[in-house]
Amino acid sequence: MNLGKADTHPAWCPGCGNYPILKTLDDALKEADVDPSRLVLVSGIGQAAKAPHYVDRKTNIFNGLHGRALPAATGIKLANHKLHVIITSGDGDMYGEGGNHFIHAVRRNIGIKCFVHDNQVYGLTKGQASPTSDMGFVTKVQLHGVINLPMNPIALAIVEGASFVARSFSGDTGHLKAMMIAAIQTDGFALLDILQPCISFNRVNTFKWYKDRVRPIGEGHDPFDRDAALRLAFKWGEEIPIGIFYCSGRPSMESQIEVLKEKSLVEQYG
Amino acid sequence: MNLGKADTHPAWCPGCGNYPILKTLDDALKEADVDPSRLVLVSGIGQAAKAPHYVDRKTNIFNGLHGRALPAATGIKLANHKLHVIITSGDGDMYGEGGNHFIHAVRRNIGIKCFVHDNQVYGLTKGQASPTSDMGFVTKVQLHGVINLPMNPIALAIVEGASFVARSFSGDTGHLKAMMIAAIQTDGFALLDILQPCISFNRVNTFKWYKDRVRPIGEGHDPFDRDAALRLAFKWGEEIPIGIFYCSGRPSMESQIEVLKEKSLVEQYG
Amino acid sequence: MDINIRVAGEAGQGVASAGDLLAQSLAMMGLHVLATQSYMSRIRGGLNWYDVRISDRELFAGREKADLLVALTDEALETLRETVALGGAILSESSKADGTIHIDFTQAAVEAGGAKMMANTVATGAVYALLGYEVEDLCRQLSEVFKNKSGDILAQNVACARKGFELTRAYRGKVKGPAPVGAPGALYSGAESIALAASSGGVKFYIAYPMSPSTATLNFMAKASDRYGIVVEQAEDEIAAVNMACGAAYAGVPAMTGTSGGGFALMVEGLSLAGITELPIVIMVAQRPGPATGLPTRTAQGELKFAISAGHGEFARAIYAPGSPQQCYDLTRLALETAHKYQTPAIILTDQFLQDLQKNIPPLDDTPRPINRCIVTDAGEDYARYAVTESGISPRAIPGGPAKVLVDSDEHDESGHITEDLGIHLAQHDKRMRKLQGMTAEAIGPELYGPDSAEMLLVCWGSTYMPCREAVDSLNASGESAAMLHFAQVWPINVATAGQKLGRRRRVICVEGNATGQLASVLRETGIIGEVELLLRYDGMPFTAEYIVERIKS
Amino acid sequence: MDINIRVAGEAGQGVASAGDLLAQSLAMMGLHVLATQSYMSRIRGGLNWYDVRISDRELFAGREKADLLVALTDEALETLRETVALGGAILSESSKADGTIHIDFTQAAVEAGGAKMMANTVATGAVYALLGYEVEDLCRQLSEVFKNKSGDILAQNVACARKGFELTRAYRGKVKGPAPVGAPGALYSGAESIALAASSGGVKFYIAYPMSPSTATLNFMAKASDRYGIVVEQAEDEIAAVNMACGAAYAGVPAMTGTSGGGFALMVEGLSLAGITELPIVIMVAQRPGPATGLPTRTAQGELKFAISAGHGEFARAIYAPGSPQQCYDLTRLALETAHKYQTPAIILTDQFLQDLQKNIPPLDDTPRPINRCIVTDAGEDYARYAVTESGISPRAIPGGPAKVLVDSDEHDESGHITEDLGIHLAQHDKRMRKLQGMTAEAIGPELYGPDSAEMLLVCWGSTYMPCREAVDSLNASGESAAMLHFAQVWPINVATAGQKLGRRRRVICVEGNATGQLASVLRETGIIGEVELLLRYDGMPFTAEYIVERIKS
Ligand SMILES: Cc1ncc(C[n+]2csc(CCOP(=O)(O)OP(=O)(O)O)c2C)c(N)n1
Ligand SMILES: Cc1ncc(C[n+]2csc(CCOP(=O)(O)OP(=O)(O)O)c2C)c(N)n1
Ligand code: SF4
Ligand code: SF4
Ligand SMILES: [Mg+2]
Ligand SMILES: [Mg+2]
Repeated sequence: MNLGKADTHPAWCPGCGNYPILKTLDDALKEADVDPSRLVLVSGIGQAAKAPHYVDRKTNIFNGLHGRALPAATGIKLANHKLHVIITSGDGDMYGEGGNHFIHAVRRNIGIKCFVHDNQVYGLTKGQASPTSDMGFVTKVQLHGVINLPMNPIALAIVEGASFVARSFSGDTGHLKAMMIAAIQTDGFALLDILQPCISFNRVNTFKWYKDRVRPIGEGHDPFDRDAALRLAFKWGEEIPIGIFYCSGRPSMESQIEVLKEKSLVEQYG
Repeated sequence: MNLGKADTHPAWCPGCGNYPILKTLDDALKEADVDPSRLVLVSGIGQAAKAPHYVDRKTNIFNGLHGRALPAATGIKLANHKLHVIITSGDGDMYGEGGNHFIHAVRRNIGIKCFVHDNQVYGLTKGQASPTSDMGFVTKVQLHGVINLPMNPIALAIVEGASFVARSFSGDTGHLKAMMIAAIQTDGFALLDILQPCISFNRVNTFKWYKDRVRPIGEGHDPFDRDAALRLAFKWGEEIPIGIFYCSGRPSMESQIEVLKEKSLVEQYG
Repeated sequence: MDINIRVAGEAGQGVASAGDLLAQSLAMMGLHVLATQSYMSRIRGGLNWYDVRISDRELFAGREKADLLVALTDEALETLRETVALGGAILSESSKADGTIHIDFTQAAVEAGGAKMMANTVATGAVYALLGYEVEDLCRQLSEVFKNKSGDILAQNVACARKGFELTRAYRGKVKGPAPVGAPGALYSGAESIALAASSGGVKFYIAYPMSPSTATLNFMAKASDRYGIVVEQAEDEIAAVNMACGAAYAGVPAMTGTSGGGFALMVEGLSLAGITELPIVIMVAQRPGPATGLPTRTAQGELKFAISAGHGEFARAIYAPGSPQQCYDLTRLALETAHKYQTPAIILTDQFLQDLQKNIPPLDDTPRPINRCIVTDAGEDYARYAVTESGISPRAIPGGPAKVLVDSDEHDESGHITEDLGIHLAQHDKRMRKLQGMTAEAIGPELYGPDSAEMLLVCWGSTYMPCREAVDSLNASGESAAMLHFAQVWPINVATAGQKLGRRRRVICVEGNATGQLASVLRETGIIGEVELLLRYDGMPFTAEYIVERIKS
Repeated sequence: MDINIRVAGEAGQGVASAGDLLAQSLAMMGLHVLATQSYMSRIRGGLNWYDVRISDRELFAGREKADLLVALTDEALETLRETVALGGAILSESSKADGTIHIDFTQAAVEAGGAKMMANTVATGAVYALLGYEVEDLCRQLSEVFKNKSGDILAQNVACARKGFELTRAYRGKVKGPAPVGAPGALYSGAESIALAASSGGVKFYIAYPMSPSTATLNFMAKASDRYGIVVEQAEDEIAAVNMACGAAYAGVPAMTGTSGGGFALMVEGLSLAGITELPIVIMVAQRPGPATGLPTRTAQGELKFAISAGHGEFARAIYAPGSPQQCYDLTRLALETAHKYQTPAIILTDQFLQDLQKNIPPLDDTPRPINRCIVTDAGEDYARYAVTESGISPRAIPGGPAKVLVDSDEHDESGHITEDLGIHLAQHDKRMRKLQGMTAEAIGPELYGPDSAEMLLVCWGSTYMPCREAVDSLNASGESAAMLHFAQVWPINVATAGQKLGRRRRVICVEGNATGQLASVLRETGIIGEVELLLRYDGMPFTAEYIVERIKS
């Protein structure tokens, strides 16, 4: 049965926070002058994970398994570290199913830019709690509300030494674009956690909820100060900081591998 | 071929740091008056993971898959939360293969006591780097030395909100026993990372290396102060703090589940 | 008499609630109802549809064609118009299309004083008019559905239903529905039937990671959790789920998990764990088309051979493949019982078609009737978990009492302690494998439907039961001589019983929802059949009787 | 002439280095050598042994019995004494045992000016004396082994070897070794042969998580990495490993991973990913006894059916099962080629026995000879990754050039974009499955060894090649009429070719290292054989010719 051709037109709900993220990604890639031929967009499975199919300028895509965007991206980056490798995926994908890869990609500090559309819910599977869901969040599975402490991916990325750790908000595209470009320009692993309203399944953390709370991190913050970064990372509630929390200054994994000093593996083939 | 009966006699190398940990576990269980009938020792696979077979007083054992001690223990604890559930396993088991479960068990704050024999190496598989291996550590696989930042399990457990986060050393059995008992008496998730020399495969972090460095955390430290705990958690090198880093004061998962308010699931059966 | 109503529109337009409302109200009236769902992997937009088939005799499957199409969008109309049967009618929101009955559902909803999104209720009213039924029957069901909502919402919906009915009065009875026959009033989906058997059967721990089409069962388990005293937890991943299930089973409560192919792939190491530690866990695998993510919301029967061979090393497992909601209930209970009797994993193979399918059947027993866990309670200090026995089944104690219970994923001796002794390994391995003898002897044989003497035999498993059964009736009605052999248990297979029922036929056709004929392979492997014809469908849609009959005749 | 030397002692005593030293020096002398290892899952203590079998004709397998046992501990003596062949000799550290040649290896080492742990070198000197060889040949090999160590270490070892030789001079030639015949000088293990084929064949990315008995290959790859320019990385888990391999393959370099059954279980979802994204990855699965952790350091052939059916959904894969180090080399290269030609995963099934086994063969080619990746380099902007073709193979480009390469674990259209269109799904699914036709046509047929007309046929796969081959020789020598049919490729199977070689035999016996006869099942399923005899061994030890012959005759 012909149910319409391939989906290069977003299959997202009207009003979803993924739209401005997609648009901003397009803009950031252009502004950072990323050649689509030398870019691979990697994702797992989920609503956010469909984003690579929708970008403006056709590029390379690896839309892998749920939770496995990071290892796929790692393989790509190690095989051809001269490519830009950007992940755009969901919170469940990255912090739930993919949690172990997240820890270890950060430790490796591999030069992957990881944009997490954090809607604090599992969108595609219709609204279960995600690792970042707030306590008390009620779903069809968590009937009495979530009792786990929400995962703190920002703090985790800081303590395990990522090159770049930031948060932004889909509702502030100017800020978001700046963060994306800064991440793209980082050597090493970059985490950009993006607050993203899900209008269908998250009736708590709405656009307004985020809008009322997000506060750009002040000029005074030194992102090389880990202690300060961590203190900021625990702010969640009436005020939610957005901006660059932390920069570790560590060299990227690929820059430390002898075999990759001159040419990429792909260039060395044959 | 008869290669000897079941191994209830330790199959560890003479001089291995696992011996004092085992002995101290025996002592701590006695001193904390843990009834072996109401105890389950859980482990994964590795040298450390064999420990449950060797304890002094026969008890219940679930020696599961490599990396999966935590989910098995979680299932046990939720099915019968009136049992003591103690994990005794290795660093590779808990932080490598089992990393995702570690994050989420901490978030759940389920009442499992997790004793990690941290020898900074994969012992049973003959000496590859583990997630906690120091940078530069040379092995048959990491021929040019480890380039990843060692994982910081203490910091991870702190930022994700464990009830109890501590470190001890197999060479200081008095300290170790105190930590074990404190962990056992905690409500909620307890991480006890135990520095353990591996005489066969870790020629860097030897008994002497640890002995020269470990320093009990001072009286002045307030384990409810997360910032202070984190500052301590990053001390590694000339001085390595041992003791209780952090207590979150969060209630355990099982205490928050309505169905478990009165009886355990097992008691409710039938 | 047999009418198929197809409600179609975008995700988020209330296709499913309109379908549910129709299915429930028509069932309540005493009609035989069979409802199936087709939807895309998205939350809004796209094209979903919901078929409600009604009849005065029992129904088993869906149909390719619709007698009445309700198109809530232009796309629905364009794509599905060709599926309308000769003499059928189309109710359409679009005014542009010829040959359809045009109703502006949305406008009508507003005119009736309701919200725009009540357009779907307007549509149900119109359907009632076309079928020639009384709108009061629909309104009664609305009262049921909205009984916990504010009175306003109910009143608005009733007004919308009436409005739809009024607007279509001119076409009253155009697609005449069958007369009610007092069919049983309760609709059950496969997903719910499994959850009902699990919760009433004593599952105390249900652990899963969301994955279509298994999630519906997870939702039902959550809903049942307070009543039955079940801990329902969302795992961080499927590996955690299966290992938690093992832990809970060890501690003494029936434990279950549910997933789809991709999640099951991640559970395979844990399956082996249950095999060697001899723990009774039940895994529901709700199939969908692969490989990998494939088509997440469609149906398939692609995991038979995978389920049979999944896991490293060799161990006993039982695999059930229910063919209807009733079988979902019965076999889930049996899976729990077999897992506990034999202390080994059991798998339930279902699929999207059966998970979502609803059928009215006599009420399933929801009273708590916990299965026998087959545990010993009098074991003492000298207890050995893995005592070598002739049946392969060792007396099983649970921790907490005087008997210490030791289990190990390494090879172990009778006490459960790790061993590297090769003689002990052999004894334990043989002990574990011996369970297969009892399991095979007890395996439920395939069900033969249709005349014993039939020349043509449709061999199938799992959800294909329903369309095959209807195909057999239809073939026989058209003068063929056909029967069906359905395997509700696909592993282990009792070769003797199965072979006997197979008999000697002129044509043997395996009807399966995969591209390679997996049951045919398994039956060949076990020596039951040789070469057979394959009738395979793997486009993501479920079989229907029409589809099978047409393929057989062409 | 055929002598089996068994060196046994605790882990950590240098059993393996003594064995290696003997194997290498005896091979260097021009003897045919076959070395196998048996060890426990511990680093110190327990009981390990190392067999070095030597002969003046080519050897293929180990032997149950030893002609010369070197017992470094009492336990070794007690346990293995019964394995000494009639007329054999025992060299023993223990003075308590009768009927053995007692040497205090440790004391002798110290007396010779060496360290205590050089006891094993003393033992090798004694072995040389008993075999009637010259100690100089042993010393030459010592110079080779210790060439990078300080001169002292070498001198001490040489002194120890001489000391052992001297102390046993009285027994010179008691277990007379065969005369050298100029056998090829290079010893290769299965593990190394696979690594050599992989590194010379162009694998640029080897990713693994340590797991016995696959780790030896990982170590060899690490060793080869600088020379060949390979990134060898340790993954955080096996799921990461397989997904990283997919990523690297996508980016354009041959990528490989290695594991054992438990790790493979975790890779199964990723296997499906490679199936639908059509990525050429190679997975080495080194089998050991399961289920679950089982016996980590023993051997088994338990993963055949699992490997064939692993993964949800249906897709093409090639599975090779080498039977010797030479086949390890050849088939690893072929696995890489097939994976790339057909853009689909290939699996190499090996096992502990073959991983550790060493045999001297003509030198394997270690010059870099990268395989053809079968990529297109002229694709432009309009490139579509999944163009539908008759062969099922779509032209494959890699990212970095003008052609954009889109891959998706969801069903996708020709361009690689996600789709839910059922027609496109069918076209893509059929395209992927069509590859199996070419793969089947090209599949290497089973090798028939022995007379064409043999009445008895031993059917086997993988490492059982070697003992079966010897068993055939031995059976024929004893007046039977036997041949062997060995499957080096176990999936897909070319039914016609295989059936032809099978012919009509009086007795067909499947010889397999598992408890259920998995190859027999597969051959039944594919219609090649019917009921056959099974000769199974699953105690964790490898087959030997003696074992097979004895079981056949009894
Ligand atoms: C192994 C596996 N488990 C489960 C799923 C089902 N699944 C698909 S998307 C998803 C969650 C998506 O949540 P998130 O990553 O937060 O993305 P969102 O839809 O919210 O953008 C799940 C559980 C799957 N595809 N594969
Ligand atoms: C799925 C799986 N992968 C790999 C292994 C092999 N394995 C056994 S123990 C081990 C590492 C053990 O390291 P650690 O947990 O640090 O324990 P240690 O031996 O150092 O005490 C590994 C990789 C396994 N058993 N299962
Ligand atoms: S379900 Fe939520 S995340 Fe998904 S498209 Fe809709 S609004 Fe966006
Ligand atoms: S290898 Fe290391 S960890 Fe294992 S027993 Fe020996 S010393 Fe202990
Ligand atoms: Mg999300
Ligand atoms: Mg360790």
